[in-house]
Amino acid sequence: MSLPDDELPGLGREAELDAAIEAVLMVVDAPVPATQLAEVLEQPAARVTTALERLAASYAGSPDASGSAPMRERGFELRRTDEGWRFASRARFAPYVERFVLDGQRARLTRAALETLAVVAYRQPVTRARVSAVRGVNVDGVMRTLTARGLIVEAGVDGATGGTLYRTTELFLERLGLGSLDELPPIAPLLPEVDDIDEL
Amino acid sequence: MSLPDDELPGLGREAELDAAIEAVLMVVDAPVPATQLAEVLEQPAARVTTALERLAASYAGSPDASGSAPMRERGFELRRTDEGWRFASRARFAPYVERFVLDGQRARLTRAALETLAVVAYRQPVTRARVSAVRGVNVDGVMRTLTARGLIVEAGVDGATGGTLYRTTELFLERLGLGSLDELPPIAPLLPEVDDIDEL
Amino acid sequence: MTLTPERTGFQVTLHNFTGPFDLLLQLIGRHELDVTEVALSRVTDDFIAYTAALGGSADLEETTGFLVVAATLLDLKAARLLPSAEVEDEDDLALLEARDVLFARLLQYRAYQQVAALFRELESSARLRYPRAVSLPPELTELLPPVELGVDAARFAEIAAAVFRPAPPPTVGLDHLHAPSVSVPEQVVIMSSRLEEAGRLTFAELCADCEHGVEVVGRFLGVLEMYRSRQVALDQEEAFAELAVRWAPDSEDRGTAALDPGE
Repeated sequence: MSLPDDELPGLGREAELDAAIEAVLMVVDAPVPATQLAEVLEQPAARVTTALERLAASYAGSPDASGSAPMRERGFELRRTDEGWRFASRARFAPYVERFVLDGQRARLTRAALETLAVVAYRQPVTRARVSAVRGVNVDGVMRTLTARGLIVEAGVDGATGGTLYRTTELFLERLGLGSLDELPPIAPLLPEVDDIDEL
Repeated sequence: MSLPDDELPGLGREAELDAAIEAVLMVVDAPVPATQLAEVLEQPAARVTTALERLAASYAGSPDASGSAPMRERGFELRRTDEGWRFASRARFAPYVERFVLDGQRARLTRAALETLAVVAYRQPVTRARVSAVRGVNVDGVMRTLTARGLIVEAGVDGATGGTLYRTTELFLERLGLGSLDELPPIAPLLPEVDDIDEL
Repeated sequence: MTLTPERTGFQVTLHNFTGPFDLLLQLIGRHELDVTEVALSRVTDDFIAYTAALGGSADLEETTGFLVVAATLLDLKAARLLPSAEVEDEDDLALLEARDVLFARLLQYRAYQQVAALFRELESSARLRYPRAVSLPPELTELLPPVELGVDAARFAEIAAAVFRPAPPPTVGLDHLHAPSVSVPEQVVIMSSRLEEAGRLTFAELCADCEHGVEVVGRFLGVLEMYRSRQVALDQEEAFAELAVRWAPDSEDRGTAALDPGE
């Protein structure tokens, strides 16, 4: 697995380091942490992070630190997430990109589905009867659809009522672009605490 | 599938056309023919081919036709094959790329990969969206890995959703020590409380 | 507003609504009323008209949902048309409670509706950037060591079962089969004897032995009953403070609780 040193292009110059990072990121299937890149490239992590930031800025059309002429804004960007860095298409070209990547099934969620999803998200784990009480309508069909699409899953049984409990999935978070449930926007502060009302 | 025209960025300027091509090629997981790009971008094929050649030259460090300052050589290149165009790592950085690929690689499948494989095995032929719904997570990356490792293959298109179907391969059976799919142990006895796994 | 003798016929001018709360919110919005104000009697007629128009098109359960809300609205409207009286009898209290529950549910529904709109925005912006997610090129795939599953067929089947099984393993709750039926007079008897002995107990103390929510509700209704029949006096320092119940049979002492629900 180890390669003879003489095969490795030297990465002393910034342009070469940048290019090496680009080459590696081009084959990755998931975000790559800067530390992992640093290890593979045998460079200090700080230097790699600086390079990643320089690259990200240059794709956005900013002049790079070397003072050379600014590049035009590219159709891709270098995105940093909690898990690491990876290439992504630039948001404003989404309409074109979607014509390629949509696998025949990216129906938008209906309003009823979104509202039901909202109740599950903030009250989880929650029974269907509870969701139904909040929305004032029967939600059986919508809950089945959300389950079939992997946005909610069963999560045990409510001790008191025997009803099946539901919670949201990772797919739900991804669909909304959230890292975790903690990032859910706070619900309107005037929401009364109506747990007890449901009992009456 | 058709989008309102006002959502589409105009591609009259060459820089915009170039960026739109970059956005698409950065995301698509297969070489794209120039004609298909032209169709989706609603541009003449000749204009798109010119743009692709211009991009390829600019990544190689040549001054582009607009006469602006030459970009440095990038770590990626735009490669033209019989099937079309795609981004690839530049050859001279291959030692780093290979090291990176082998670095993260384990011979054994991860738990996530095994679970995904299990869903495909027992539900085949099955779409990625369906597998994703069962597992409640995005399985795109894992499905690509399983495909790359030769454990699953594409098996046509789902009539209802238009999604690509997947099935397991001979290699999968071989690795599990089975002669045929019929020898897969039934899982119904392991799921006494579930009447019909198709419902899940 | 013009009063015309003949009805002009019912016209559907609303967006699609899902359920009674949704309809009610839309009506309140159309009248530019605040949910938190007493807007309900003003939209009652509209609501009932829509419910009538729902007619045979909706299923029984759905129609019932609308009718429950319609009946509550009618009650509230009727109450507002009558000269305001002392709130004394149980019907008035029930009506106030019904209004509060309806308001609470409406506010709750509206909050989730707002969140759903936010979800819509998040959903559309989250998907604008598509990550590069591509397969390894064949020349690199060839470098990988031969793949191993690391499990045998039996273990593989167990993994499959674990994925398909709804998690966690269901346990059947039986509590709901034995939900006690609670009689208010019974609760009054229990509480009377305790209060007679202790003189004064907080409501929490009175309910200390309750095992189910419905028993607490029964005791609360019992306390109201005893208050009405002048068996007890109620002390409460301020709203939401601890409620104390004093044994005070046939006395004029009504306690220090701010029980005027007209506020």
